Amino acid sequence: MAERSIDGWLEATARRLARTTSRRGFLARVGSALLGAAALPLLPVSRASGEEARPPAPDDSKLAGALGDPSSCDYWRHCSIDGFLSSCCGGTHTSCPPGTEMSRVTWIGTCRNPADGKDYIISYNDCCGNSFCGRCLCNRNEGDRPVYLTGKANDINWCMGTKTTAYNSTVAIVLGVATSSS
Amino acid sequence: MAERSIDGWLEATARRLARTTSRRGFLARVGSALLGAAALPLLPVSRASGEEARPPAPDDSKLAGALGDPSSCDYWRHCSIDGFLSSCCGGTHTSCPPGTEMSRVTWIGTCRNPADGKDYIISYNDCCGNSFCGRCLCNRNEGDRPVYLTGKANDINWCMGTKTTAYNSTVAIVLGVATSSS
Amino acid sequence: MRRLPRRLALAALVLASVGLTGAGEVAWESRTLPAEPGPHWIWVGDVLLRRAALVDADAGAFRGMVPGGVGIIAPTRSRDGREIYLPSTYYSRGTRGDRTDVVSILDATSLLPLGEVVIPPKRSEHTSWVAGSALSDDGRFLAVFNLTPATSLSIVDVVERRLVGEVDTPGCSLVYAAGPRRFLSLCADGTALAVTLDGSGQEASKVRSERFFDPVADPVTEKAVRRGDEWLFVSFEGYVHPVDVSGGSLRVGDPWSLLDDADREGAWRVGGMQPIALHGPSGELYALVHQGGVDTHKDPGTEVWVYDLARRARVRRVELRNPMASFAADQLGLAPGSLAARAVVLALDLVLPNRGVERIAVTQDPAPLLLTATGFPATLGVYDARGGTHLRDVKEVGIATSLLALP
Amino acid sequence: MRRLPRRLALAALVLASVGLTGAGEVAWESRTLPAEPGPHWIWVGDVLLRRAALVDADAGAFRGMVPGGVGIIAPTRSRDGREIYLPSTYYSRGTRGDRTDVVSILDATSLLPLGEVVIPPKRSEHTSWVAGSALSDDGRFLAVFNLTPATSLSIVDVVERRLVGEVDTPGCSLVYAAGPRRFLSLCADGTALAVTLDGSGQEASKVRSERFFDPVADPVTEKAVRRGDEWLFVSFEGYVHPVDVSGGSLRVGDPWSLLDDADREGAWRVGGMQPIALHGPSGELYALVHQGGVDTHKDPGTEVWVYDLARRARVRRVELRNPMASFAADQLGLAPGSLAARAVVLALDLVLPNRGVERIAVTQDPAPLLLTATGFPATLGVYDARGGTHLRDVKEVGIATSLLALP
Repeated sequence: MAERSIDGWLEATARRLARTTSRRGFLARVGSALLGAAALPLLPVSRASGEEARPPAPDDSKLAGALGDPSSCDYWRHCSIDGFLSSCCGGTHTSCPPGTEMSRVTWIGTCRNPADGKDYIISYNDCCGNSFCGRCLCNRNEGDRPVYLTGKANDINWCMGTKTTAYNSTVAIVLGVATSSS
Repeated sequence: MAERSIDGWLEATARRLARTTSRRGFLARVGSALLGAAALPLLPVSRASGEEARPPAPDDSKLAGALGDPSSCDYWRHCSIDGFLSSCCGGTHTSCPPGTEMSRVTWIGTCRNPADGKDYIISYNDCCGNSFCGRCLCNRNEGDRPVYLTGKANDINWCMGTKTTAYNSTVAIVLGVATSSS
Repeated sequence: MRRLPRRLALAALVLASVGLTGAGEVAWESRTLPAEPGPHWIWVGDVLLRRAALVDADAGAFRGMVPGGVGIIAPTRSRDGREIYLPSTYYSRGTRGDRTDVVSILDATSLLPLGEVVIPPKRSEHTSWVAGSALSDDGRFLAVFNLTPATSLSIVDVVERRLVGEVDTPGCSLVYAAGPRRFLSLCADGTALAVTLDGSGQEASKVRSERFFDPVADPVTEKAVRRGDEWLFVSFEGYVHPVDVSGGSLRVGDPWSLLDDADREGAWRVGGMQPIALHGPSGELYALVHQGGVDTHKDPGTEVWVYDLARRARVRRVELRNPMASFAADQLGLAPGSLAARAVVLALDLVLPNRGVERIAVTQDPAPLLLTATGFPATLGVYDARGGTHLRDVKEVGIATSLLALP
Repeated sequence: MRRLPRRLALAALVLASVGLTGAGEVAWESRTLPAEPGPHWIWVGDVLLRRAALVDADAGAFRGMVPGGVGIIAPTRSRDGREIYLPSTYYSRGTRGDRTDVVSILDATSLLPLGEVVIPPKRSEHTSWVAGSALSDDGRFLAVFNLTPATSLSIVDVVERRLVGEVDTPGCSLVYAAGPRRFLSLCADGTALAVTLDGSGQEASKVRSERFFDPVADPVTEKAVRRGDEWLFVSFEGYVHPVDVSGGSLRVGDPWSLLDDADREGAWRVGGMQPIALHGPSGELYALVHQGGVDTHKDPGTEVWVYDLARRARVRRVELRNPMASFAADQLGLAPGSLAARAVVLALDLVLPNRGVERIAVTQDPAPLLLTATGFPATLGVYDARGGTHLRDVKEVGIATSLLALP
């Protein structure tokens, strides 16, 4: 229920921004950036104090084979990805390849880490401004929603607010532990 | 020998045009068009009077299988082609597909027709101004010469003097019988 | 130098005249298409070749192609059939530089450009490309869906060839034709929004439907089909939600299920990038299905199930062949029908799982074809839509197929 | 309305700050490359993806890529290693509209654009793309070969980042670096033309070599290699024609043959799109060969023959594997090493003729790799250049490979 109410808040924000920013190129871009920033923290991420403040990403070395391999489609963080894996394209699963720019606006997935059994909030940022990478195409759709549920739709070219919207590849960043399971 | 002397004349023309047209966009295009027109007739094509005046293209129906099939790479006219066959792309072997423009500037091959045993001068005109066709890629190199022997080089994108140089596909047009064999 | 142009002009005359006698059989004019597209023709978009190819599924041949830009393109035919509208996006330096979005207007028989209308550089790019743009039923206005992620529609007057404005659709996305000058969008709260334009293309009114689906529990996909005044939206769980757009308000019909208990028992599910197609004349709905769990709503399908919309009952099942086996043999350059080709196809059929196809389309004639496509590698299968028999595969259809669209 | 910007700005601050705490592990900055490229890195151009990918042949991994435009692209590294120059062609509407040719200047570590120089919109497009552009030995001037079919060179000052002029090369084509400020072209009459520039990039002098090959009987291909001051041009019939560019005039050396009588008896022939490569340190020449008749000068090769330039003698033969079998298994998504994959590879190896590869390259380190590429489908094979053993195939290298170029 908490998750849905926050979704509702996000959608309200999106709609408000949409109304106020359409037909204004620059403001629309600001709006995109805002939504991007907004999409990151305003989710059910654990924010307890102390060492919990920035929940560390779990240790992949505890995972055998593809589950712990960022260049594999079966990597645990890729449960809702749709695109070429940045780590096959000159980047890593948390950084974009040379010659690209990471989009601030993203879609969000929730993936369970098989090692600690916890659910993590994953931000799938697109890497933009270059040709298609063309390697390690990976499409998994856990929690993927249609285009009109924008923040959860992995079918969208999320290269927004970047210098160009040309799509190259995608990263998978741990934002934190999903409170629903912690 | 006749062929070589005429080639020499063509190359001289090309050089003259080159000298006079470089650095002048419009004239350069005229030059291309000229070379295109020039490339067609100024070859050892039989020009006897009477019914010989326009030597008809030989009858493909006399040829069995691929040799007589314009959509096959083995079609007899394709002995020096390098590109996508127009007849696989919405055109025919003598006309370009819809949405393209035929280049006047061409390269020239000499192919023997297996039915009448005669050598024919073939003009390979590129179809331009659209995306790659991507079908029936065919590269045969009888008589193909390097780029510096321009008129006989099939490696060159011959979309010149057209609205755009974007390459789509290629036709194979019979210009006439090669005198060397008639 | 001053004499140069004259010399060139003179030479041009001489050479050109000789040239023509020399080239008796050449057709300088490119081929043109008939005023009416063939009943079994289909547009096949390609993301990498940046074009849509017009494919004759009977002959397995191309009839022509239209080039596009970055992203995926969907040609839309004018109501009078004379023009093709093509929303597309270009960068001044390929994937960098300045972005320009346009609606290209092409002649439907020559496929050459007639003009273009520049639109705001923010048209949506989404993988299915379904419902990215729509032409009003009166043929006057083309609406292009924008996503920045702020949502709106760019409205183009295709008769006057100009941008007439932009309509905000806050909280609502995508665009479907829904009347003479009306467009439909799907909203995040489970409703639909209808925007009606006035004669000049300006927003005249907006109406919202009642909430007709649950966006959290079982959202409908954007891959809808229209029959007359009714749009049919299919949910992740296989429920059909009808929306009647004939009246001033939007009338929502009772949902019905494409899957019965046995189907759900067998984990059958509708899925793909273009999983739904309609044969209007017979009122038959085609659904691409596979066996899979939750979140497989975009997985390819191995069967196509056919429904009689009048009876809301399944009338046929079509099993699809593995498209990869013949594709591989073809791409490896093995002569079709040759021993080697047959050997490879056999070997591959044995070892390859049938991953199915992602997109289907059905032609609208009395003897319809069912067309099945995979994205990458790109394949196009042709089936008898009624008998379900596989007729042929269209070779070399492209590199990375985007949208299937009827011409 | 006037209060809107302030509200947004305020929100921006709040949200951004919260946002950063949320995204601890994200690296907003894209990866950058080391100042020195790895010894086993190679650029692999792609006509359809319109990019050149920087491939690490040891890891079989990509290190980055640079996007290009219409036609084929060849990245050239500045002499100080800090910049990459990329001649490319763009249309304002993809394949239509206005054409713009530029030399893009990219940062060699970030691969991001630093600037560009607009050049005359007539750069040559030829399939091999070999000798389409060249950087002068002093690193100051980039020459781009134009073909309309009138031939010329566009001269770009890469330090001042401006077009300094155009040099006509009547009857001569292509461009090779041949001195501090000198470029070489091949001429239709069997000679070579050397154009020397002055300090400002203007034409200072032109010298013509003596006729060193017969353009009708046995032309040399444009696929040449350079060792020091000597360019080695190989003819259709396999004769090496050396051209020394060190002096004021061009010194032509005696031709020698890559093929002995037995080889010719066996119809062995040099062929392909990039059939010649050089390992400078050892002075070894690599030639891609196949068995075929006249006019097969562009056919793919099944073996690579290695020559000691000092002795003008063949020292090794490397048999190449059939690149298609493993490619097919890979593309069909069969797990590498899996039973299915091995079965398919076996089956294909049985039925598929080895059509060979079209391009080769050799790295310049003491433990060089031999890289072998097919165009379409695109494959990249990696061999130990000395031992000749096949080390690996780089998967998913692209769609349609154009040029192989050392970084």
